[in-house]
Amino acid sequence: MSIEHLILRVVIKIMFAPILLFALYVQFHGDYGPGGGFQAGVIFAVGFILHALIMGLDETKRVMPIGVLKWLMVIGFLFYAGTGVATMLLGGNLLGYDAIDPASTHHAGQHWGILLVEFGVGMAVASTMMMIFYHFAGREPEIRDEDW
Amino acid sequence: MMFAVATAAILVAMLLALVRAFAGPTLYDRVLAGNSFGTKTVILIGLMGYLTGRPDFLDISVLYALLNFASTIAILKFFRYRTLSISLEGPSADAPKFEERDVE
Amino acid sequence: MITLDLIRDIASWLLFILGGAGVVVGAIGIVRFPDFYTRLHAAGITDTAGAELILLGMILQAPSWLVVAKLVFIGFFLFMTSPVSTHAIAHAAWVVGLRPMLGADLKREGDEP
Amino acid sequence: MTGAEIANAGLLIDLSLLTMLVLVAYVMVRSRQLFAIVMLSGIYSLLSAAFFVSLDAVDVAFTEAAVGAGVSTVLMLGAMLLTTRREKPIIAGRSPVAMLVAVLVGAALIYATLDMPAFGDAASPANSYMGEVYVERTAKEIAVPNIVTAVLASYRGFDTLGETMVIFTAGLGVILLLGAGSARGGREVSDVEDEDAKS
Amino acid sequence: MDLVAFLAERYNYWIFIVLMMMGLYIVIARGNLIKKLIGLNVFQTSVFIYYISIGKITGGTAPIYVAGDMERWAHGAGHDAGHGEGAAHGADALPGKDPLGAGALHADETLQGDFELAGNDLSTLTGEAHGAPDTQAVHAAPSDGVNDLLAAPPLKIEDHASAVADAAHKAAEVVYSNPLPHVLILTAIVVGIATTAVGLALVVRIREAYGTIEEDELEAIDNVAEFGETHAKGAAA
Amino acid sequence: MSLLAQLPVIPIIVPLVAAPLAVLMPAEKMGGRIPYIWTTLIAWTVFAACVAIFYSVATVGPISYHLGDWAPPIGIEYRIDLANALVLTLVSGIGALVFPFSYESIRSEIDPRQINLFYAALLICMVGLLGVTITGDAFNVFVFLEISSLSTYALVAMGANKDRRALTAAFNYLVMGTIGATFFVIGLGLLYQATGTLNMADVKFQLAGDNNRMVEAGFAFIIVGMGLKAAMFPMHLWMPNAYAYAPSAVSAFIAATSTKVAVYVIIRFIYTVIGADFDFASAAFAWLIAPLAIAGMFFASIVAIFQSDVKRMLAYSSVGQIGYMLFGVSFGTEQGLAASLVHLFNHGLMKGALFMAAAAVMLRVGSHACSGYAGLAKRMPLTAAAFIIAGLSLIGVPLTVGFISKWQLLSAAFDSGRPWAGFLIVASSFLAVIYIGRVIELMVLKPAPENAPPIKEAPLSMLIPMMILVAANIYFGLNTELTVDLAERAAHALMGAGR
Amino acid sequence: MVRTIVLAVALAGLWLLLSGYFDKPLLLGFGAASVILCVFLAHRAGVLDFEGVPTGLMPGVFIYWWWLFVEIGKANFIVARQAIAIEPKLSPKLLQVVSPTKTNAGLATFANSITLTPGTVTVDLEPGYMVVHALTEALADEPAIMDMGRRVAALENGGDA
Repeated sequence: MSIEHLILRVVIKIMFAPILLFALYVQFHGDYGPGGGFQAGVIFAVGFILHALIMGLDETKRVMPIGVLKWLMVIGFLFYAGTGVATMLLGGNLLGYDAIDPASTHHAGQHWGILLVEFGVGMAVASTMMMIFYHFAGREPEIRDEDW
Repeated sequence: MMFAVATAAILVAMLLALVRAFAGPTLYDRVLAGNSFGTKTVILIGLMGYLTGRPDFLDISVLYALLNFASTIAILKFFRYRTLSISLEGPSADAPKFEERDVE
Repeated sequence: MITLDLIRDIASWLLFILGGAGVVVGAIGIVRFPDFYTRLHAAGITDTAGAELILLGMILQAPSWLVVAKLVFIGFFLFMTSPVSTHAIAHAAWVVGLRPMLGADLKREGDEP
Repeated sequence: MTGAEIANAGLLIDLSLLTMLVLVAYVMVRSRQLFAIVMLSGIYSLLSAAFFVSLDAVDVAFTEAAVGAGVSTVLMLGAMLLTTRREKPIIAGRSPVAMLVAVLVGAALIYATLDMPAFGDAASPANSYMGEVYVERTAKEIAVPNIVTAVLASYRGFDTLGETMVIFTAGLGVILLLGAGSARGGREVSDVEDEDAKS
Repeated sequence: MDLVAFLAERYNYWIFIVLMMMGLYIVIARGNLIKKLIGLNVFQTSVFIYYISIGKITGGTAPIYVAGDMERWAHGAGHDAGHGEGAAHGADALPGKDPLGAGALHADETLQGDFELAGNDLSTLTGEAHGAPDTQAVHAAPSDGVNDLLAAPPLKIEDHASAVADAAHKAAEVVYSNPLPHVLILTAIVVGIATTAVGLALVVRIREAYGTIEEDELEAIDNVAEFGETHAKGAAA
Repeated sequence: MSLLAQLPVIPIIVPLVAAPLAVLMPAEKMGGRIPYIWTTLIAWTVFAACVAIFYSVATVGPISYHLGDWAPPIGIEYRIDLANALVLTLVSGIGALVFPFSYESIRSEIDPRQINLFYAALLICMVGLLGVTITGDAFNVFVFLEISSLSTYALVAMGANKDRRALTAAFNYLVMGTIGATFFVIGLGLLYQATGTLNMADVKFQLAGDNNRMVEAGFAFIIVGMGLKAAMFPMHLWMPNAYAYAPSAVSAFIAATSTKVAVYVIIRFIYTVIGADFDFASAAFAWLIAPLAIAGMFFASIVAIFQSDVKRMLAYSSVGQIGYMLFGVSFGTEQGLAASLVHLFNHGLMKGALFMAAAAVMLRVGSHACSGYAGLAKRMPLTAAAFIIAGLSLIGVPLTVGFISKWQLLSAAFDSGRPWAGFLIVASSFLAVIYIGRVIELMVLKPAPENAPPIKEAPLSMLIPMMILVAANIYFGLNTELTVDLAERAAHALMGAGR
Repeated sequence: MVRTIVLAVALAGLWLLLSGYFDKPLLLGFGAASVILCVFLAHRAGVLDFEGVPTGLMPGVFIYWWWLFVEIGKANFIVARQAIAIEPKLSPKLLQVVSPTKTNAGLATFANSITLTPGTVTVDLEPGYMVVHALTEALADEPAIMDMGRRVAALENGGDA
């Protein structure tokens, strides 16, 4: 282990879990304050990007393999679309969340609907952003020195 | 009123940092100025929350602090290794040596 | 109660003025100092004294504990990350071969690439 | 603190942020160091996000910061690592055309501003019609505190579905362009599916 | 309205225009593909600024209900009266003020508009959509289906000069900025980053295939290759 | 809830769900057939749903579907009248043909590892275009427009396996397309600021004939932005390269659909959102749209004559044909509008067939250069026949759809008191005779190059969709009931909503 | 295992601090799930080691921080005076400092403390020593820096013992 980047490594290791937790906090408090699925997804991805910057892309790919990301991308989107389809099957229109819990007077259906779709957005965005980063960072450069 | 004073101070400081970011002369000066600018923005957002009477939105500040950090690290790797994918754990010898003084 | 509020206000005023002064002075330093490494120090003032003092001032004025918690979190985060960022930049410059001006006459010693 | 003072402070913040935005944009136009421009675009995003906060758009500021200062900076750096870091001198002869187009567009917009309702006008059509309807109805029909989330995920949830699809498409496009199977200078692109990474 | 006020009311828009022009200029004038993309970013961001400027209400606050205010909205405006009562509420909170200047553009017509929609509350709306003969409900009449669905709620008369921020704590006087532009811009930001990502990926590929990302050089290379021969990948790299 | 009530969203939600699933399918197993069959089935489902919608709209009346159960100005509305139903059917129909058509061609042009992603992207492109067409909400147009645009950028760039110029073409398309989309957003912002709503019909209702500078500028921005996407004449620079270097199947799909959808949006905004009875709208017709349309008709056709690449030639011809459509719109009469809609539909049919034939030639001959078409009538008789028929249709020979649309345009021109316009239309058709005639001459009269290897006729999977499209070219040329009558009704509804 | 629990508890505390909703079971449930997910990912990412969760340093770190604040305050004053002096008297100096710390986390804390104190910046870490850039002669006070190092080292001892 090189000592050259010790400071970076230590601090990012310490910050890694709190960053992810902050992302999830943003995800689940989108109803109450600023934030929501998209922002949470980006923060989540930034956590992993930091990890990749310090521990190396290969290590990050071990933690979060590309194959898993692909599935997460799809599942995240389908979470959203699936909620819409589910409301259709339950008798509402597409994305008519009231159909989830029609009897509720406290808008439980709306709450659940929003929660579900935001979760889908978060999952899709996080995995897509990581995917994009992987592809940019993982491509070998072939650069002439005079361009640099 | 006190928030306004602090805000004004931050704004002045932001402008000064911007001057350094424009002037360079080396890239590292720009990065430094940019980083410093980011820190000031974090504080500014917090203060603006107070100014508008809704200080509950500090999440944005947290996010700024986080991203400022992340992009600075990315920039470091950008310059030091010319790649974003390499691990910083291994021996540093495999890093491409390049000697460059980027003075405009 | 009024006295408590008054003390609180005075304290925040003090913190804001000190912090604001720190931020501005740091920025002035960033503009004025002669080379990259010296500017790093000036930026340090903003990051530590300026930012943290203003955050402290805000904590004193916070309307709820939640705000306090978040401000503390921000302060902690800056406290953790700002030296790392500074170090990262300095280190990048150092490795690339940017040598500092040294001594009272501000000469660059290792001026060759 | 009186209302007038707040308004003045707000105006001060607005004006200084906008001034800085213009300055940054101007330097971006002039500068030829790609790296400096990427960094400035990060600063530009930060500034515009701060401006959004001062215009009460906290959610937008949140997103703009995350996207502009975070992800797109990292992506730009990644792309620059794979391409180049300097910009060649300006092509002669294009600037007048560009200037003309920009001025035409600007003129059309300035023409439009003459009839615009004043900035911050609560009675303007934009603010008094649908915007207010959402504020009123969210409390009754959705009952979440963040009106933006309510509109985003429920009233205009379908737009957000599209938005998610946009992001998905972008990921798909990047995989198509840079991923396994994409052509590339001399070498084959290594098949970085999971097998590779797990080893 | 004197000139200073006129300027003060529009400076935001004009600065947005200046920024937008700079972005557009970068996109068109600069040959470096990455710089073009950055120019696009600036261009789009300035449009975001414009949208957000539209939605700002002087003295307003972020469109997130302050504590306790949501209940006020939920109960204050009754189920039957719908917007009518909401408007009355707005009017008697701050009586005697006229809607200002240019903003009153549509005041007459909207006030005279018919209030069918405004009178609907959620139950009638969903009831309409869920109603038994569904196809009939879904198929609106060919010609006049538009107007009766779309009616304007009345303008709320609000004095924005006196709505100050410390009122944020007194729920009765809170004014929220317009949430709709925020929502639109959230979507637009996402579209922007998506475009940037795809664009950068393209730039990377172009660099690999051509060895340059300067537009004039690319054009020169393409012009050489124009006649007949199709290029194998990466010939210039 | 019955399926029928949910019909309007079926064409959108089904492919939206199906496209991500296609990403997960194995690319290389069974020669990439799994994603191919899956997306083809989906495309057919969508087409069936669109036909059902079309039928329902034509017999019952406009459909309004409230997404999320929110009534229109509050929520997003799908509002389908005859005009969108027509375009919907066109887009989904072309999709239903291009998907089965594409297999062989794509397999020869795309890396086998990317087949699943490719089909997903193509499906997403289609859903984007459908979403733009079907919606009644102005901002929703932008979102779906960007979905289709983003996937198109990637799809066009896929042509880089054959020719690296696809990359620069895609990049130019991306820059221009994004500028266009942003202009569109600015225009929407101006309209929103003037009216406070985003629902198209509501915008018009709120405007109520009220005119101010915001609306004028917003109108201009929307026209220019969409003009960029539609490759309206001076803003067409991205288009020839994008069409020429994209994978053949992609060219066939987007050439037949994407610019048409953009033209449709222009029409929709002129009539449903702004209302054509504003002074500035008629001024724009007279001084902006009509001159540009005429310039496009002539300029692009002349440039097309000098192209050595058939796909580029066809692309330039598309620019000219967009000119016809906008010219028809610029008459400002019901008949002109109907003619435009008819031409929009018909041009989709003929360009689809032409690009499909070009794709077949590409598969067998391996080039789009004109020289590769020499003697094709002997070497690939069926493909050549398809090309010739579709080409004649493009010229406007009787018994083909091209004739119908030209005839409609002509009569609209004369009826609106613009005989000179009729003359211009005929004159520019002669240009089409030249460029198409050139290729036909090559195919029929010239012998094949002597060293040319023997080639087979295109495979059945390509021939059948091509032939269906060619048959449609003739059928709709004979039976005008479906297109002309309905387009007239659609135009009447659009114009009627303007008064 | 100890580290896992420490991290989980810390994260749970962080969630409660950020959230501020103690009465909504749904949010608390999400919080619990989030904490579990984060700990799992942290475990998977390999950050649950002596560097990532420096349990050894934790007990005394707050006292140390307090001391550090005071030092930072003093140093700030010196640098600020130079920044606004009409004629700044700068005499930058590089010095090599041998760290008395034993663990990596301790070394990082020490290096960070040096950087945090305005006037001195850790420029490079090499095996055995580190390079520090100081703004003036007065700030390049090696005994003072070493004093700081000893304090950090004391933290390590206090924790590990």
